[in-house]
Amino acid sequence: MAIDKRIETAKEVISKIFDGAVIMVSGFGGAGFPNFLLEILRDAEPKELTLVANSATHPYSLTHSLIEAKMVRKVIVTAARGRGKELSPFEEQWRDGSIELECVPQGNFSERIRAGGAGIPAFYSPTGYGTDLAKGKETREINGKNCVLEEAITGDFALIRGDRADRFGNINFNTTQMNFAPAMATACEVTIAEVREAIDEALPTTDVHLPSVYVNHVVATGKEI
Amino acid sequence: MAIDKRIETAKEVISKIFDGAVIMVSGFGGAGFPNFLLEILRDAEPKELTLVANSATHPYSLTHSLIEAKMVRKVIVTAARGRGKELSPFEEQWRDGSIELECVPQGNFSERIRAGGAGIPAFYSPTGYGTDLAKGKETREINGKNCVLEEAITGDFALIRGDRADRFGNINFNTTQMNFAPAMATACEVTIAEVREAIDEALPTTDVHLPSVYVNHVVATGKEI
Amino acid sequence: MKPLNRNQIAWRAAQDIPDGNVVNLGLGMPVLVSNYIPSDRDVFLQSENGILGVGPEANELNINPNLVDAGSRKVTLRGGASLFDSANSFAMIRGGHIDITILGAFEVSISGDLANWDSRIPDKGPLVGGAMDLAVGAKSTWTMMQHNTKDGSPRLLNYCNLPLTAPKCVNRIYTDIAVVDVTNQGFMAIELLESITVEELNARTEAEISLASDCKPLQAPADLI
Amino acid sequence: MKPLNRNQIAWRAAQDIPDGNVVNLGLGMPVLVSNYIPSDRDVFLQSENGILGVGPEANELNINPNLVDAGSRKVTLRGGASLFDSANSFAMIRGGHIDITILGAFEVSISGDLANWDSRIPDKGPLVGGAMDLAVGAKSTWTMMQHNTKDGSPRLLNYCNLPLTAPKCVNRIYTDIAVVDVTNQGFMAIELLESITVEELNARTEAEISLASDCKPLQAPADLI
Repeated sequence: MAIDKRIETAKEVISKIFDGAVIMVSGFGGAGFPNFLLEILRDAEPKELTLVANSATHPYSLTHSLIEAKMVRKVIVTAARGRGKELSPFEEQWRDGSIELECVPQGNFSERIRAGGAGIPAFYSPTGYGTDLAKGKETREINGKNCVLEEAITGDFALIRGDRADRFGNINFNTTQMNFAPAMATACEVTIAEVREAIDEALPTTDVHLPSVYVNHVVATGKEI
Repeated sequence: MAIDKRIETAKEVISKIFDGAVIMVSGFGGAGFPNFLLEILRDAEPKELTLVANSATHPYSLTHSLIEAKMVRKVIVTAARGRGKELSPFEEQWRDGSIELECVPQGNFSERIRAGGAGIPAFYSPTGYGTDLAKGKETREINGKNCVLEEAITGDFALIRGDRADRFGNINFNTTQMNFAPAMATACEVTIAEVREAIDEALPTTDVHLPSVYVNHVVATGKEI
Repeated sequence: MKPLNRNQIAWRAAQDIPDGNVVNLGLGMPVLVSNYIPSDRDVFLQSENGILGVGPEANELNINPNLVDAGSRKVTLRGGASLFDSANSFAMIRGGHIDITILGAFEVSISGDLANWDSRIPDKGPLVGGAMDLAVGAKSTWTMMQHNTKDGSPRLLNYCNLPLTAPKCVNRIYTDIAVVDVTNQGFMAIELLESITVEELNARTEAEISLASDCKPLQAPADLI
Repeated sequence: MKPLNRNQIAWRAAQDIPDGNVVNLGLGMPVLVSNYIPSDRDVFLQSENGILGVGPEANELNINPNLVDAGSRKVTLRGGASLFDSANSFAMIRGGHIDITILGAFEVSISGDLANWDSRIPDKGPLVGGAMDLAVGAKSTWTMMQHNTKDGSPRLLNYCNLPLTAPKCVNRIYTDIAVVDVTNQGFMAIELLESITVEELNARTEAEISLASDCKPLQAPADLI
């Protein structure tokens, strides 16, 4: 049967995100946020999620709306500081102890996710050695370099944003929209991609940034970002 | 000063490959062999090289000519079997003890090279566990998976083959010419790329498979393969 | 029916590949499987040198000398194909994204140990390639082999004699006389050549081999030669 | 000359970037450095969200909402730029392929320890981002900072009080009153504002700070405001 991973609406696949699921959400610096999917997810209201995303508080990403809706039990992030002196909704829940925070240096964060998708259960990284973020972690000197043992991160669902997709699930990104999406797609059981445009014919091979094998569902939003 | 990594002839840069150097050579399955550079290297005749390449004996790659010229002290490869029942020049030198062999599963091989370029000194891999190729290596069970500790491989010189380059050193590959070249370029102090065509203007960003930072010298051969 | 020839074994294995699967075919007999995948199934063939979506072998009209598979065949790409480097290819393999790998085998043990890379010919070099990664990383590992060696020795054993490719990895074995599942209860034939009794099968197999309750006659088109 | 303002500190740091270097500029003051790189030097700016070759900020005519830097600024690409995902970006950073990273700092210790990510504001979340990776991975780490805190406390210390970003990583410090190298013999000013004596400098620095034998007056264009 001809493969076709395109879906008309994402409601059904998003509704499969269960209470307690680990979800990864792409986006960095204002590009690549799957806000179309996040809006549906917020309405679906699963609870006790673990959220793996670069930032817990980026104003352009609707990840913060999941936190405001008290759907998140734990975040694994590189940034969790709200702007301004007021506490952000994340910071309030963190202070109250209702949300758990794992703060990870961004390079270890992206590499741990890549490792999760690449079948590397753990690796040694020089990043973070000698800092509070490595507290309690195993360390080791390898060829004169002090390293921290970092474990892979895997997830249940990856929500990513691309520019174009084909029916096979191949994804093309618009410039820095890419950021964490390829690694996250490899590290999760189910990847749902929102894109500007989902075409019937195959993407030219040279345009494919994320191979189809990593993508389960594609939904077109018709919007530039 | 405008960056220009293009060179007219590769003789001078190849002549810097010193006795005892670790050199990585791209190519797999008949595509991506830097045979133009290997011919110059063979004539330069450095000795006691460590050769990191997928195969020690592929008939289409001139790596075998380095071995025949007795320039190689050690190979790190995934394949070292000569065709036919006769012993290949590699196999003869291996039998005599004049060449050392480290045989590595291809996935560990490519990941160890990537790790070498990515500043990951070591990682745990499930591949090879319980086999002769993991003998003497540290093992560890991580989340129920038996793994082998694999160390990064780095090198002094990478010799790679691409299709197009620009003066900045950006490289575009023709389909499966890519194979080990990107990882090898990241893992070596000096990367020399031979390409079909080296252009003055910048490659379109979408055509760049290997960013310029990883490439030191580019030489155009004018030839398709 | 006579024992199956190579093409018939390949045909038989091809019938079991589910629609939509991603499959890596090893060198030798397994690559023949690509000729017999039922036309109503949309299957993506992965080649570990960096292709997802290998198409038919190239002919004079569409040949690209740089586009090869891991077996050095000049190939084409199918619609929806993507290309990547070796490190990413093995991340795909090791990370569990390949549904099925079909490998040649010298020996398989009752617990699913596979030996397929080193036949211990004196002074001939090893050729491990990607087999260890594929055997460990694919969701299912199938092997194709003659049920016995040329001198009649069994290849389905209690313990492998030859160096292992990976322990406990084989799920199914296609031979010239049977299709055998590796189960927790040991070898179980799910198809057997009609002309062979279970006693004869056991005489040709070192480890005990049982018949599935619904064991069917092994059949393949007679015109495959 | 008065103490340097932010733009003057950025100008001063920019003068020291060698031709042909690859540089990552941190958020805040460091990103201003891009405005003052001498026009005769061809420098590639890396942004950890996946750009090698960041160009000027975008304007209304050339804006692409998906093309941003790590500080969420809409940017352009320079000629010869390339794009990649976060895992590859941090492989580039961690793997030692960035010549210089310029980071903001709260504190630097005499042994080169850097504290720049957690200022211990109660209940405000952490924001580590890529700083730990940059500090560990770049060939040289420079910091830009006011020599003293707003209340006059020193920031060049014997030991950092705030949580570390990385131990022993800073090579050079640009402040409003001095350029200071971190050497095996401790802090050494290589440039100092003419109006400030070495005694005054030491009074504003916790750790002892010596003057280089060829210490020059710190200067910057007066028209930078």
